[in-house]
Amino acid sequence: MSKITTIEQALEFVQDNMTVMIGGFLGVGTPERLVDALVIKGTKNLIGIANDTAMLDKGVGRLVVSRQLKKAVVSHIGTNPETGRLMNAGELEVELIPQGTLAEQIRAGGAGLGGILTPTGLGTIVAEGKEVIKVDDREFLLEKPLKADVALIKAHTADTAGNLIFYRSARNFNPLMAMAAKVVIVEAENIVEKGQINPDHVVTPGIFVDWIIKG
Amino acid sequence: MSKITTIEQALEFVQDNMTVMIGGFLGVGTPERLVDALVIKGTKNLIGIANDTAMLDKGVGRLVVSRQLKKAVVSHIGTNPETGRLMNAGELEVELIPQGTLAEQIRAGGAGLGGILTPTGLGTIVAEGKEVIKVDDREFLLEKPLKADVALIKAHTADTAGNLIFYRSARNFNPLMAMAAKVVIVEAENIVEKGQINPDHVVTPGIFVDWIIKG
Amino acid sequence: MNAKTIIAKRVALEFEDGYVVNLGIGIPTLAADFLPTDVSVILQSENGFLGLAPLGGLVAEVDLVNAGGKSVSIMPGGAVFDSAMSFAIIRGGHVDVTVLGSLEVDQEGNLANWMVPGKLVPGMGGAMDLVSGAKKVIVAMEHTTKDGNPKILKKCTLPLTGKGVVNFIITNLCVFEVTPAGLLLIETAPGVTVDEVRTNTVAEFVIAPHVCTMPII
Amino acid sequence: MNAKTIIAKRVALEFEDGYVVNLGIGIPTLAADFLPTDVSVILQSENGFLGLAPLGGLVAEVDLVNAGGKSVSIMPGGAVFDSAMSFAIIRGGHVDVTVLGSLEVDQEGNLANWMVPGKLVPGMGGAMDLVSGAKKVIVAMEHTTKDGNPKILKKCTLPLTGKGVVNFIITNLCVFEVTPAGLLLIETAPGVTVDEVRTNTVAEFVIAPHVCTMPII
Repeated sequence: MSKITTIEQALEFVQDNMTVMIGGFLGVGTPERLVDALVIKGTKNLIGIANDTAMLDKGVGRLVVSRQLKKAVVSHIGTNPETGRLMNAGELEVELIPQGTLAEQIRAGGAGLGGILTPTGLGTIVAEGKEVIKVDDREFLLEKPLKADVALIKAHTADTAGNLIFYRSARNFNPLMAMAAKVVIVEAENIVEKGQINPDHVVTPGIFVDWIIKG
Repeated sequence: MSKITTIEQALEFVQDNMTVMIGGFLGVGTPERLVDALVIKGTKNLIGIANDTAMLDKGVGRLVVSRQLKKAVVSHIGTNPETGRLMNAGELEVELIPQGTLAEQIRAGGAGLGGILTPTGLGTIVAEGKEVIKVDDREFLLEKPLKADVALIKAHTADTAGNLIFYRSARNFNPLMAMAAKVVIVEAENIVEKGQINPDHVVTPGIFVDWIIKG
Repeated sequence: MNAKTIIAKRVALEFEDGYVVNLGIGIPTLAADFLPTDVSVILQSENGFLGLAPLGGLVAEVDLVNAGGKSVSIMPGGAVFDSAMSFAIIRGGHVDVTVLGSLEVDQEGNLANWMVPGKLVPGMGGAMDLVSGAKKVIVAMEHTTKDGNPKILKKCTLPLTGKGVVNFIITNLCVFEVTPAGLLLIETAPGVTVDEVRTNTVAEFVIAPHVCTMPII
Repeated sequence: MNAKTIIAKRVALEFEDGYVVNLGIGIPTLAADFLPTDVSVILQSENGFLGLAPLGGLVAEVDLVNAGGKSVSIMPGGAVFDSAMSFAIIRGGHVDVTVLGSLEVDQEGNLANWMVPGKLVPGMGGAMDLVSGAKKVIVAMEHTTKDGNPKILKKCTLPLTGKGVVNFIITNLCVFEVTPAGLLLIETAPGVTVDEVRTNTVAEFVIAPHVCTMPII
């Protein structure tokens, strides 16, 4: 069965109230065509997990502006004034997580780990309400794994088996999110035949990828 | 300062009683020239961390035969009868660890995490004496991070900045160990100029690598 | 048909098209040779790649071995990764089926295949992660030891590889499903009677209402 | 020399040849322009690469931005990775120095730079990981706010980015080392007196026996 599909078919898997991971760092590495289509589709009450809420007109920021998120789980919202405005108005819940913790929580979700033990955030409000675990007399915060119903991923090249490679800093959270969601939808700039990518160059193995659309 | 050196210079960093990580899986991906030289050097009482003790005449197995290890931290010893014999004779301590746990413990050592939470080994003797952590009503074993004084790494190609790429299943534990040791010594089949490896293809960034010898 | 072939052929029927499968050394590996023509699976090798080619397929490559150390080759569309990623795939539930041999298995789904105290201690390798992480765990083994002693027990006597992890036991005599209520005999091998299974099994088991003959040719 | 240049030039002296360095947005980033000619550092960008080229160097590339979202380029010998690896590098102690701006810093080495409750909540981004993981943490900022209010306090009033994590505070007026006993004034900027530092600093500090002028030109 081919993994290559249309954007409409792929977005059938994104429904109201779902948790959606979206790759990208300030919009770089975000699958913009998938975001375009998701805005048009108008799916509501999503929990969005992403590094940041990018800009008003770019990346994850557009789902903030379109009011499709009920909650944003991110490390940074400073580049999108609408996120802060909606948060202060009580119209958007924002959970801020240190970037390295967020990355590792998503990896843990995909890797079947029970959580992560990190020194990051100890002694700050990030630690409030969280369990502190002592290992050899050093303290670490227990942060839980993150998973999603759907991940929207941007790749530079996909082969028909779903193997992915990324370009420069557009890699960021994409390979991690591809491991942590039930359904993984990839927007690939280039699609090549199976066997065209050197197995040593593959960053995300094809088994993680469910659907591919041409970006 | 150049990272390229001689095997003798590099092995100055391996001293008696140190903990040494050695890449490879049944010898594939083990830096054999470094092991050769380490056998000749005769450094003693080492704690070896590796996937397995390979074969009598191959990979980590040779350090077992030469009696240079006081302890082996590995997932498998079945292919090297000498390991079992020395263990039963009380001449070699062997700590057996599930392969996925071992890999993740080494990664945690390099990544500054306090340990890992894994379901692997629950209800088995692997869990004996270890802390069990409950996360959302599921139980996980807390396994501590692993670090080493020195890592001996095999790469397919290194550039002069220390960036590494690996070939096929010779990758295995090598990139993980390169992150978790104070001194990282790489045996590279090929050495190229800085800039000759596409930054997107680098598996182990050069900052982890201290010394390179030609393999 | 010899015992190994019976087991391997029956195991192969557990695979659906597109499944990600990890096969242990020995009989489990043979299963890949008996896939139905309309089924293709992706073999994971825990030493660090996906797309392991069935034995006897492509030409073996330098620096490419399976988890048993045997030279193998990689299929088009394969992918190579480090050991942490390999076990992220396994532990994270991204392997659909793992098939392992065993020294002992019991009616609670416990499995022991990594050591015989004082005698043989090969180590667990990747087995503990595989049984805790794969979506479906199949034990594939001859029903009894070479000496005819039962291996399917009320309770394992050897140190466990995993507790309550086995879903199916496939032997040269029969197929057991491991249910919350215990073992359920769902199939017998061609020419094998339920009594024969009973004689060679220490574990208690229930006979399924529609126990049938293994659909292998 | 303006305030920013003083700070950037002084920060640059903290770098040794071969250091792995992560520079925050703003003044910290400027430090890369003032490296001594015999010192070259490797810049880490927490969005996923090593070998960030100093601004104004090579031509900016498609899909390559720094952690501030600005188009940049990568040096020969650079390496790209995902965000988990990026923070494995940071958290794992593989970054020698991180330089960050701050809203407040105090005499216990606490640092607050990610939110002003009810006003401005940009989020911590990678800052909390950087201050907890880098071998040396330098706060580089103007000594007071635009309104002349002190930023170096007895105790931070804003939510912390890290507790007891700062090693050096470098401002346009002076350099403080954070010691277990508190702040130690080790240098003043050219033309700045100790009294001037005292007037603009709320935190208690000890004056080093050999306090000297910043060795910048």
